[in-house]
Amino acid sequence: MIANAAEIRKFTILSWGWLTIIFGLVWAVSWLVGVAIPLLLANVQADWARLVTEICQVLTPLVAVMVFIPINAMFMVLAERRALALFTVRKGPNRVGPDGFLQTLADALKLLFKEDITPRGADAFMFTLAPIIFFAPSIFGALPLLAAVTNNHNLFQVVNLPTGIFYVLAVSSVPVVGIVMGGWASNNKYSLVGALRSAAQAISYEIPLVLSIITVCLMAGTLDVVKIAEMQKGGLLNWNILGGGALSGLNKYFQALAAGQADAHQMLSQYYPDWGSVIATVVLIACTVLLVGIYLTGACAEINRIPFDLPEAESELVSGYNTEYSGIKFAIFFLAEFTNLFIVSTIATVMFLGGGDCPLPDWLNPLTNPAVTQPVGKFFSFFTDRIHLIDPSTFFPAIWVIIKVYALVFFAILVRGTLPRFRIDQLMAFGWKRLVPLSLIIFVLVTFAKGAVRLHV
Amino acid sequence: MEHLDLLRAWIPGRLDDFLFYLLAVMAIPMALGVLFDRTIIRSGFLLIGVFGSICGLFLVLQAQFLALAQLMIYAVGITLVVVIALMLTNPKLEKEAQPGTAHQQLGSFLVAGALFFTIYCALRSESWPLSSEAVSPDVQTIGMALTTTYALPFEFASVLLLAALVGAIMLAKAERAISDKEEPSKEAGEQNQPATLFERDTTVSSTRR
Amino acid sequence: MIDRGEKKGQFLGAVSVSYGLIALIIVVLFASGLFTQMMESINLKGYPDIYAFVAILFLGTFAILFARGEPVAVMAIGTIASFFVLTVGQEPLVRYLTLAAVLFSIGMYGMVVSRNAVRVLMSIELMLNAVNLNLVAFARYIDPIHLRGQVFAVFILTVAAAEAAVGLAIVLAIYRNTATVDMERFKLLKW
Amino acid sequence: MFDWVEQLFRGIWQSIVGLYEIRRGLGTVAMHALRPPTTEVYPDIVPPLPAHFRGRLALTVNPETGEHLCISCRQCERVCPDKCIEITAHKSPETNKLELIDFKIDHGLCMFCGLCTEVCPTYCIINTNDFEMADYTRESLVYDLKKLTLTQEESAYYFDRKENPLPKPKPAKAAPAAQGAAPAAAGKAATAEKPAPAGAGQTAQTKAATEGESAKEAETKSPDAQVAPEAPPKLSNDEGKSDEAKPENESGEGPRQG
Repeated sequence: MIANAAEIRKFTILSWGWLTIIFGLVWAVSWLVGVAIPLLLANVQADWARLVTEICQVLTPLVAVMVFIPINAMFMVLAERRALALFTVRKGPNRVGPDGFLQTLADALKLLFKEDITPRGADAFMFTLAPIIFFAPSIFGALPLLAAVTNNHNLFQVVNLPTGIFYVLAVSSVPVVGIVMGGWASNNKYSLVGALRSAAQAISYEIPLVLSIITVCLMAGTLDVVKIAEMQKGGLLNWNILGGGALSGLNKYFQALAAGQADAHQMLSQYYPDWGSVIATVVLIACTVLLVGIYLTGACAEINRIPFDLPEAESELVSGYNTEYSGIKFAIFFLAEFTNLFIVSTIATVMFLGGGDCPLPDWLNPLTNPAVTQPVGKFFSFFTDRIHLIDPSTFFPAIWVIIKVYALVFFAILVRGTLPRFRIDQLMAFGWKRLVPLSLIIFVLVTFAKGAVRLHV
Repeated sequence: MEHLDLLRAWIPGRLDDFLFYLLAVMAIPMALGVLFDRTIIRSGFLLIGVFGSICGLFLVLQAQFLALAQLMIYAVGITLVVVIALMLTNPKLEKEAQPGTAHQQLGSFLVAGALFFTIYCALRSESWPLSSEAVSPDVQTIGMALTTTYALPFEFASVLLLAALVGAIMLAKAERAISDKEEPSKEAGEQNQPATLFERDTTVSSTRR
Repeated sequence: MIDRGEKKGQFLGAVSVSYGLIALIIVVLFASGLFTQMMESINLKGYPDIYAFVAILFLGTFAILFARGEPVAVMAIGTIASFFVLTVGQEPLVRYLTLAAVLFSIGMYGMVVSRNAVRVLMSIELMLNAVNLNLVAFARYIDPIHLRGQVFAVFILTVAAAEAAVGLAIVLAIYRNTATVDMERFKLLKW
Repeated sequence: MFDWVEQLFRGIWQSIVGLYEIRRGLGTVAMHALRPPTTEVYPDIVPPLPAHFRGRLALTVNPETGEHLCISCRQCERVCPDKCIEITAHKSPETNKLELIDFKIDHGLCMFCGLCTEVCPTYCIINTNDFEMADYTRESLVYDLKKLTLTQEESAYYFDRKENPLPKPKPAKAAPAAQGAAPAAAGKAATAEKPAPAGAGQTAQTKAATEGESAKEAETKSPDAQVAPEAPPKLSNDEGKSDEAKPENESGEGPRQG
């Protein structure tokens, strides 16, 4: 039936192979820095040992992110090329390594050894600084998300900020400075036009993006990403994408029904006392679904992805703001673009898709059933208790996060394969005339509807 | 966060001192560069640097929310400034855009120095009622203050912002209508703000070199 | 327009005359005992760093006047040096306030001196930020419970944003009419 | 008066339609992932070329007797729009017939229009299916008689494939004249009689270098893989380039002999 089973199988194997390598490596490195060294130094009664331990614990999230970003970007480039090949009925890179497994590694090596050119007439200092400014926010922006997606694991508690999502948004608005700087310093008209386009676009689409996130924060009542992710626990009905927790009463009701409680109906009427609350629930669901759309659109524009990749439109501007870049500087630009895509997907996962939550509610989920978890826990007790290699409370959420995030990335690739590029005036008109009013209306609606129904009961 | 106690104990004030001086030594030359760099665009980027280091100082002062707001507003806002500076840049102007005459320079320098001297004398001779309480890292304090005690100023600020927004659009758009009247054949149809920006930009960047 | 050479002569003359006048006034003040009274009234005796600062300020001025090649570098070094002299060993609050004062003075100098309108706007932003820094420092060291300083800093942020938007719009409008952003040409009441 | 209401609802309806269309497009593209790729993995699997593919020019020999088919009529030289063909021939005093000395084609100049193959009365000059002619210098793109002439098997293959009528063997009196014209080739009578081993011997060195790749291909691959007949001339070209000075005089006259 599926005529392309072989290619799809290859793609799946490639993806899971890379993902295993990436997250195995990140897991190993953060375990080494955050657990193994402190365990080794646990018996040393000296001040320096304690100091080293604490420094290690502070540095763990940073090291994890630093290891994660380049490998992940390599995988995402490869996955994007292979997936686009699938959508356009091609084969994609299949030469280096088995089925092109190491293609991006070869590309990265090539870029590293390429000559690093600074064009004549360019502002050399800013030309060098621009990729760094473009790239650095993606490292810092990823840090609070790390605490959210690992369920506030001990290793990553350091980066759990009270202003979590605000921090991420603020930091992720910085790269546009890097783009403008690079575009101006290149001494090239195409770069300059690309940079100006990027500035206009980023400023315009930042408003609906932030408004959609703020609406979610309004519903959750906090800016802390870990808290927002924790609130959505307990299955699909609790996720922010479905009413921002307005359906959690229904979830409780189903649970009570399954448990055979007699007062289930009474419970339901307690959560939804009148028609107003039901209407508010429906309004909230519609609003949040639209919010996800707004967020994804704004994020697409913010990270300059197709269909909003006007800053680097090949057909008009040669390659936009990175026309003059080569070698490692170009590699950094490239790296940051894909990392930004990943971060944006992670934000969407944490804010809307429940973070590391299984779509099944707990009472249906076999993985949280003690009959399953206890034997598994005993089996892994050496790894969990003695050397803290595996934390079962983090393991399954991490897998759910990975699945959700890469599903969003895959969706972005599908969008890239489908939609044509906007024109600049269409882009601006769409941003200012459609998205901003829509997100403002949703904000107001949510403000009113929130009062009529209990969220996250 | 408990396991950071030792680090905190080991670097009681040193980290703050070090960060303060680092950021101050970054901020001051960049602020001077904003004034004296001949390329207006570069001074715009330097201004972003100044704001970045002030944002860092806010973080040292444990004003997380403000630091992030500063970053968010200024990173975007000053980029706008830079972009507009780009569009207005004119090589001829670049050369004559030196600081004013020597009289002005000397006078302003003395005035600025005297101002600084006055402020410094004032703040040194004052005995500050320092408080030893810890700053609450939560955003809720500011939020509560803004929505209860300072609700009226907050509303005024929002009205001001709205007025500024409308005024800025009107100011930028008025010229547009006139030029439409003057040369209606040039750009018929609904070209909006960015189209003008880019039209400007191409002319400017062609004369830039 | 003033002739450059003539202007330079005027300038040097003005400098020497003003410095002479300042020196004369200081001598007279010392002689009449007023200066010591003034010093006591603003309680400067215990602060030797201020004398060092004054020395650096004047040295910097002369360095700028006579080493006119790189006034910015001299100025930066002088400012940083005096900043260090003034803040080392002080209370943290005083340090922050001093930094804010430095930035404010720089911003004011730039606002007065700059001829490019965009640069004037930048200087104003700089001054506003210096004020913000003051307020946040106060919030941190004097009022950490209510954080009123931070609240006011939020207001200043909004004012700064509005100022930037309107100011840039005005500059843009002027540029469209006159094709220049030189402040010297903005003296006209109509064009 | 209520235009704006109508516009609002029309806008909303248009947005819904647009979203539906976008979803449909996404679905279409996603369904394409289920189709097998149309990519041709070229160096691994050579695509089947049509019989009249106009690749590199070559000269055939009689597939049965191995004698060269060119009669030096110069029609190809005349018709060539690029003037890339250069024929050197002289009139043999004995037989009073034109005799081919050298045949040069500059493939850097050739535009592969195929006019020369159409005018050739003996189907001697043909377009082969070989298109992998990339080289490092312009000079090496000028092919001489030795590089151009195909072996008997290749000639047979192309005669068969292009459905050209097989040539009749020339009259017997031409043979001694040819032999007389090439006295140096006296010891190569064996090669004249049995060109197949000669071709094999010619490529023996390169075969050793490439581990008998072409031989294997020649044996194993069916006619749809055209690499087999093309590989020998290509390899022999390489060989001729590498030690051009030495074997030029000896084996260069091999084809002329036939």
